[in-house]
Amino acid sequence: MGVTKKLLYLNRKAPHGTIYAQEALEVVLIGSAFEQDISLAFVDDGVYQLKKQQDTKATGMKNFSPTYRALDDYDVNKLYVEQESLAARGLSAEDLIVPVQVLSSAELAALMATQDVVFSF
Amino acid sequence: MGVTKKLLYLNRKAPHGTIYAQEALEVVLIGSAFEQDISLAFVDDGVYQLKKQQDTKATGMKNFSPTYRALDDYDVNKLYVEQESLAARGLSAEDLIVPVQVLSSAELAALMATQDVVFSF
Amino acid sequence: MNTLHTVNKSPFERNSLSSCLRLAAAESSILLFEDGIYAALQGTEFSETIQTALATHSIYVLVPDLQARGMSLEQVIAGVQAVDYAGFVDLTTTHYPIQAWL
Amino acid sequence: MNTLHTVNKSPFERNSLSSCLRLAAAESSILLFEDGIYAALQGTEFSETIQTALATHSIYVLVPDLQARGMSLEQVIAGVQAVDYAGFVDLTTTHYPIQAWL
Amino acid sequence: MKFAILVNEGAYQHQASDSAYQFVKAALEKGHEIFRVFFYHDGVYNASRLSVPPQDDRNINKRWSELAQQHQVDLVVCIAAAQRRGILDAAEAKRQGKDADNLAEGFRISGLGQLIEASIEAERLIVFGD
Amino acid sequence: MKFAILVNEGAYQHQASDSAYQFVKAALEKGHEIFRVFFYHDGVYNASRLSVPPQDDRNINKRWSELAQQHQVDLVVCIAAAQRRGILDAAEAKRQGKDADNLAEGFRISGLGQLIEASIEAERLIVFGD
Repeated sequence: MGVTKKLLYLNRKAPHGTIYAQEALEVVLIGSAFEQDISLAFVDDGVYQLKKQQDTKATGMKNFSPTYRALDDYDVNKLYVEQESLAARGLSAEDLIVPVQVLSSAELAALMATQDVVFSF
Repeated sequence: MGVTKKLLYLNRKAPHGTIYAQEALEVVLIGSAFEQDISLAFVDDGVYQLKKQQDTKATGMKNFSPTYRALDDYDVNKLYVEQESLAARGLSAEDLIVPVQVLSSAELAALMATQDVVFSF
Repeated sequence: MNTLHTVNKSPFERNSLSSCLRLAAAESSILLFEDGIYAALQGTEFSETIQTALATHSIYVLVPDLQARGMSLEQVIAGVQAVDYAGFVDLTTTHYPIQAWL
Repeated sequence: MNTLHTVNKSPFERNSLSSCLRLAAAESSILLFEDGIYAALQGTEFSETIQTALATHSIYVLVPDLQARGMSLEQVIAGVQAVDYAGFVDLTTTHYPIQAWL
Repeated sequence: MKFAILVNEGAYQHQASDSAYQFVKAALEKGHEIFRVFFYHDGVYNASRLSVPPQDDRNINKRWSELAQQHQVDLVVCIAAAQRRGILDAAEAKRQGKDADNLAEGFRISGLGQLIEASIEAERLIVFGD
Repeated sequence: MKFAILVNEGAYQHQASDSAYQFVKAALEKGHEIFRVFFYHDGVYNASRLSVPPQDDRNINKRWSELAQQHQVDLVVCIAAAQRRGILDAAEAKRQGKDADNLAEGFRISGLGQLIEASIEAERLIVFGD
């Protein structure tokens, strides 16, 4: 496996209502060991995955959101959030649990087009 | 079980992409034996369940749509379709595999409000 | 008794809330839970829809699902009422029937 | 090579097609399959969206999924190209990468 | 009040099973009766006794079994949906010629009539799904 | 061309598994190589050998097993997702102290690294889900 590929994780679903966000994060963590060029894109309800102050106690579910903070330790630091998705939901980068790069739809489209592999969950 | 209840089956999902339509129909068939007052409402993509000429052969999936024709034999004959849902999809009652009553949103809302039990799948 | 409609999906992802609002009889109530709570928040593209709906419906939001998603009661649209699971149960006893918009 | 976007959900039920169209680069292609085929049909509320998108994207529809749902090629919007599973495979070899809008 | 509950999705993938569990627990705490919880569609997966979730997460399947035991809640799994998806009790496994079964304690497998009956007998039917 | 396939949903509830199967079959018929099919999320349920669908319906789980046998396709089930959902092979069942296992022939259980590796090794990753 000499090649380095650009792997994009496309996150479009809200956390907790379904498990996709949580199990996607598990793939990202494992995938970080493969020394590829990893990016995460948060689009549509996917931006909710990064919302600060998630507290699942009263639902009995697992709060996996602090794990996003650990991504940097795994050298996963290209986190892109679509501006239009944030705006539609009345959110801004300050509402998010980790630092991200906010991109316009056009910028994100351009970035997506340069990828080798896109993981969708 | 001396009471007679009004049971409504609310069908809002397209067939084949998910199993809900097919397994909902199985409930309707079994439920018909209980001699309750049964209605079926087809709303949103649920109207696609009744589209004529479904042919699943090339997908390898099961074509359960002829079963809607058998409903009448089970004395299930209150089939309501929302006019707005049909119109949005460019469909009319002639496109459907069984005779139905087409209701406006307001009429359907009124009918729903009189039910005792609503099954959603 | 009036119907309780339950909506568990994000209004951004699915059409369940808009269909519910189109077909919910006046005076019926709506409970937003699971990903449905995103509809209950101020400052989103859907806030106005809920504000308008409050004129004809009682609308409730499930607080445990709000907290799980990092949202607080202060962010909820004025007029939307907060309930916990016990309150959810109470709503199902004071309404009839219960209609889920899956 | 251009991206192939795959959309498998009804545009009436979910936001996946509209998000795909918002974020698909010009010249990229879109395959409508499973419940996504409902977007490919004439005379619906979404027909105009697809007609507009045809100016910047090649759009394909999977015929087995069309037939399963009782729809025929005659009902498909002009310019949307028909493929079977073999054609789906061919599209994935002539495009890169493949991006699913789940 | 007497409740019937319908669960349409399996454990973990969707919140439906969690929401149903929290609802049932809250209803029982208020002194209500849960006439039956019926598991349909992928909901039948809630009834597997083979699941092994991570230690730091809830055990959804076991939680249902314990609830059934503690409160005598009738947990019914649709037989047709369960067969399709590989949820079998010992008798069913034998009848189908399968070499293993996986139904968890506290659940029983039965027909769709149990759902209809519950919806008629109970004063409210509450549906949890996707 | 060399393909990797990701299946995110179980058999029957969603068409994802059907679509993936038809895609894989068509690719093989065209002489392409399927490097691996990886089953994640509820996709792990495709690997149960206990399912008994109605006679007049396709047997999705068995169809995958047969494909693996006939074309030596590598069918890999994510271990973490499978444990959570009660899909176990004999070794895993023993390790977890479970009295039964349910993994179908032709599937093997392994880690998420197998998905990443497949996505790097293959020339295309195709994802099927909800």
